[in-house]
Amino acid sequence: MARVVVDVMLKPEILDPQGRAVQGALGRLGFTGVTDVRQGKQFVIEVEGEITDERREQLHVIAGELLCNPVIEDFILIVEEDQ
Amino acid sequence: MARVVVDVMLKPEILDPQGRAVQGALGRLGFTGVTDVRQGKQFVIEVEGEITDERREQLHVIAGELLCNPVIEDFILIVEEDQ
Amino acid sequence: MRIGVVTFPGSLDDRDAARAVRLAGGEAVALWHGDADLKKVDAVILPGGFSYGDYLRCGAISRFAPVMAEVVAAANGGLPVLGICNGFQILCESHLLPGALTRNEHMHFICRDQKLRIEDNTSAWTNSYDAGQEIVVPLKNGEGCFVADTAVLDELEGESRVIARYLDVNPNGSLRDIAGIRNKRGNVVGLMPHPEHAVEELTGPTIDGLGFFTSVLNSMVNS
Amino acid sequence: MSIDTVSKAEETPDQAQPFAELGLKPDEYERIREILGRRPTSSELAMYSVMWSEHCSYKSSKVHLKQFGDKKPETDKLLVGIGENAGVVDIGEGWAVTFKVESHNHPSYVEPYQGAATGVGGIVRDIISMGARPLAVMDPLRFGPADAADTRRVLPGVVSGIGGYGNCLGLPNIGGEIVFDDTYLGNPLVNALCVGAMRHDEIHLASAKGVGNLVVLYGARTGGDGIGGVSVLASETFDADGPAKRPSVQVGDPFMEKLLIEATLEVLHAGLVEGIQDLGGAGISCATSELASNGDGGMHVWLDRVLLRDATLSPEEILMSESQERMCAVVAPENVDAFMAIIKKWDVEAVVIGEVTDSGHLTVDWHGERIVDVPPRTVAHEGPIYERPYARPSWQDALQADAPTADRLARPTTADDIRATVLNMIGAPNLASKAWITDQYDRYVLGNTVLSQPEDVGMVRIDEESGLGVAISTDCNGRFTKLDPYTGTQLALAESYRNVCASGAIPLAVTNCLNFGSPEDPDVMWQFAEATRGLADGCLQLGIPVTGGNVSFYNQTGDTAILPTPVVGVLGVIDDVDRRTPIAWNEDGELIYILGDTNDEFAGGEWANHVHKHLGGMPPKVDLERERLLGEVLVAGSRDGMLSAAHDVSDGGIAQVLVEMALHAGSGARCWIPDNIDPFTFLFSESAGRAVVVVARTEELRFTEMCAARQLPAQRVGVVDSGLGPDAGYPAGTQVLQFNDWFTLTLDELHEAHTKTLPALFA
Ligand SMILES: Nc1ncnc2c1ncn2[C@@H]1O[C@H](COP(=O)(O)OP(=O)(O)O)[C@@H](O)[C@H]1O
Ligand SMILES: [Mg+2]
Repeated sequence: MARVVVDVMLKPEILDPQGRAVQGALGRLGFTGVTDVRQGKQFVIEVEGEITDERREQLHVIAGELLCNPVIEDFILIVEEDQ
Repeated sequence: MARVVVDVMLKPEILDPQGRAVQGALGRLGFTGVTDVRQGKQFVIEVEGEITDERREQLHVIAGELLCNPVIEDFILIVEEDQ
Repeated sequence: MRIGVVTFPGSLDDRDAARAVRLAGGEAVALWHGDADLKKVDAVILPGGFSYGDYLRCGAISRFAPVMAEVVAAANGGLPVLGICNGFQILCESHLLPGALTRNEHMHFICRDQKLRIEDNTSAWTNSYDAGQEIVVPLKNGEGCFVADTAVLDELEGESRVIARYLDVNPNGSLRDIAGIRNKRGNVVGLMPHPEHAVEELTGPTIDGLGFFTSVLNSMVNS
Repeated sequence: MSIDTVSKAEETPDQAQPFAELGLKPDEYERIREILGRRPTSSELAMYSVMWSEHCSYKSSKVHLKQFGDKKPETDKLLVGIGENAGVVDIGEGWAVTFKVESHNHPSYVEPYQGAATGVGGIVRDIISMGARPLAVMDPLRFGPADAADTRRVLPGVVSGIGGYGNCLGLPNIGGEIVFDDTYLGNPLVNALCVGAMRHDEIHLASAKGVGNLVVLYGARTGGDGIGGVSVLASETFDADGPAKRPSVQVGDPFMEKLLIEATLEVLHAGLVEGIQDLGGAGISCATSELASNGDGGMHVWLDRVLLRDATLSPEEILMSESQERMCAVVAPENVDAFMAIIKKWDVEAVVIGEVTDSGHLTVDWHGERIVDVPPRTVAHEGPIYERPYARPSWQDALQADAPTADRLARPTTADDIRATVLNMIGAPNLASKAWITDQYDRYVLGNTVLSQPEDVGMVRIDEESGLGVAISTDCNGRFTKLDPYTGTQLALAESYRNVCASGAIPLAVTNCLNFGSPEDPDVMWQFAEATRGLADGCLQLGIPVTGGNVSFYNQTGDTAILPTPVVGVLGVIDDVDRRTPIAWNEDGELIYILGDTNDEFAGGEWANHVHKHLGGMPPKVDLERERLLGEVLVAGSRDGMLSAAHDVSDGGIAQVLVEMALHAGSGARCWIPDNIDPFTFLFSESAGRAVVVVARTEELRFTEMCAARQLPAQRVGVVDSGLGPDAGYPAGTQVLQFNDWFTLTLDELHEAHTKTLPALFA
């Protein structure tokens, strides 16, 4: 068993209206000093069996094409083995 | 400067159609052995100044009330100090 | 009868709600999200739309608007409050109603003429319908799937607090086909479909929606 | 980072500049040097390059578009004509409407969701900037084959982008088109139309007048999005390799746009605005140079005051940025505080970035240094004009000679075959129900939608008291235009016109979105020349002016251009929306008439396309006088309460029309095929100038006498009958569409065939 976590974030240069909305709300709730908020997506994927190099490679391809829109987003993929 | 990362996930008992759709797509793309996919949100908040205990407390309250809906979601908050 | 319609940044159906109030014979009063002032209205409608862009979560940011503190206090005191679509989401986020509205099961925004059954006609907003009456009103949402844990669902059903249920098609995956609920007292109602779009032959699929607005006028006359 | 200033430019006249990379031709660069009497600064070069791009300058199309002005029909309805953000038409009772279509084709191919979303955003800002409240949007779309893998990528993204933006903005989507064709595979077309209304005295124009007045930039902050997007995304063909080369895309924020609408209308109504301009392609470069050029001619801008999302942007990038949801207003100094207060009330940011001067120059400073000093007209309005060579393509004659005659394409003849053809045709991707798509759009918001899909037009009420409203239809059969661009474009106009009349509205004005391949290809340029000539002549003949539009070139992959696709939008006015004519018949006994003549015309039609994958021959004949006559009858029929329903006949022919009417009504009818025509031609021909109308028995005489008096052929072809099920051997309660004793179709099987196609492909 392994858990794969993929964090997908808008590229820094791309407008993030959601992050902006959260930043505004934080301010209105009295939490000051926030200079930036970005909102991303997180996918937690539970996988059976071992994550071989080949499967890891496959996961990277899938993350880059399916989970993230490479035109506007970047991603980070972390494999947490053996739980 | 500190970076606060808040991961928000639907509670396990709540139906996650997006996670389910991703799981289906993974299968169609030939990545097998996936037993579960959950899709959550990630907030990356850049904060000026130090994160005192009091501000950390405040952040927890805000994460629990604003960033997540406790009826359906759980969250994890991590403060990455000093960048 | 003065019925307030709150405009949040991103409210869209506020004009429609005001029109429905007028057609039902009431006076619509515009309320502003940023003012902690209900202008002495006799009831409040939280209209549909995408308040704050529905960013973060639908209704999550609006819940903290100055006007909402007043709405919550007044609702707890018995003021009739109707939340339609985004308004329903705001009521849940404000904990005036239980449960939550999540992404539609099929993940698309859906706009359709929806058949409903009015399950409970004791609330401030449904008393002009017959219990069991079937109506058709527009439905349009991306996050209208009502969820709550089993205990809450059982309690809602046990106390006849499900006010309307989807018929024929469950358009968004709502648990137990729930389209709308009320609080215990019956003054606060949340409804996913849009009765304010079914008040004129010319523009709606029916005029079945008018009943929500005449109901609150009735209930005020009777109280 | 060193800044290129005007003085540096004077000192270093020979410094090499990357004009070619910015899309400028050597002679264009030379002309800039001539205008300025020196080399341009890098900021000036950026401005000229975007403003002189095909997209902004219309350099290849201008000489042809001129006809819309030259051949403009006599009309006293046009309050603002071509040349402004959008034309404005008088619809009476003190009301005016403005409408326009724009393309966002290439961006939607690169990033379907955001490309389509920002397309809607852009056209809506054009409408607001005229001073109008936006009322509704429409979305004419074209995609590659319905079953192609890339269509599965592009279409759902485009549809959710249009829905995501429009729904969140609170504008009902009241119509559009979805057409599939191989040629759109690498070049989908995403056109977006917006219509808005205002009182006559609320019309605003994009001009900076009044020396000393201030220029305010408000809305979203300026970021690095879409830099170079205008010239790179919209003007050049793709080198179709890989994501690395993909230019940065704009991301839309419909919530901000909603705030912009409300804030803008409030400052306009408060009388605080002297001139206003939206920011779209070419961003600040376009807005400042156009405002100055249309006004007193001078403007000074402090560019470092622009609020940025990304502090590292260079001045050139700020000038070119296409960040969405921004507007620019010219405000008298004494009104600035009041202006700012309203903008702030809506949580929108604003900053004074410049002032109107009498210098005759547009000057821009960056932290005290002069980086731009240009005559604004040379940027905004005096760009290059090309007389591109054009010639009738060598293949045109052969294409036209390849007619779909009965011996060339096998036609169904037996009742069974024709019955099967009906079911096959109504499920063809181009004819199938578009509900899977339109159900993702909010058609109810604002509470004024009187007609929307699947009606012939989108119709909205403008005045709740009087019932005054407008109806809009957009149309284009690109196969007709390919066969004959002149006729094909007139057919698009005729269809749109006919749709408007069928709803009971009187056509008033025309907009267009001219989607073509590369203007550098003489074949394409000929198509363009013929299309514009056809449209201008057609509008003159029908007496309705072109009030605006948009041109999108370079829609081609390699040597293959898209079908020439001049989308034509016609706007009509209806004095009381209560008398609109819907497409669904109403009750039993109503009589079904076909108006106009049906001839053997299949070239470019959907039957030849869907069943035989054939394209050749001459498109149906177009007779605009007949269209006008038909229109008068349809409008009179509505006005005098004679018509229960009407539906124009176009793609798919009469079979398609009867099926749609029955399905929308939910009840059947008994129809017959006239003796003087063969059933196949009757049911599937796409002859122009026809409509199916439904008349109550009590109105029959009055109606047929009116048609006879006007010499419009009217032939009775059916009667509404919801009780046919048992007669036809079906269980009671079944609704059927029956053709003589020939064949019968149940509404259930029609519904199934008509609605299953798109969900099966895209859900
Ligand atoms: N095909 C066309 N037909 C008529 N007018 C057109 C056409 N294409 C562009 N125009 C007009 O030219 C002017 C400039 O167009 P454009 O630069 O696209 O305006 P904007 O920048 O406001 O979108 C507008 O008034 C537009 O309506
Ligand atoms: Mg414009």
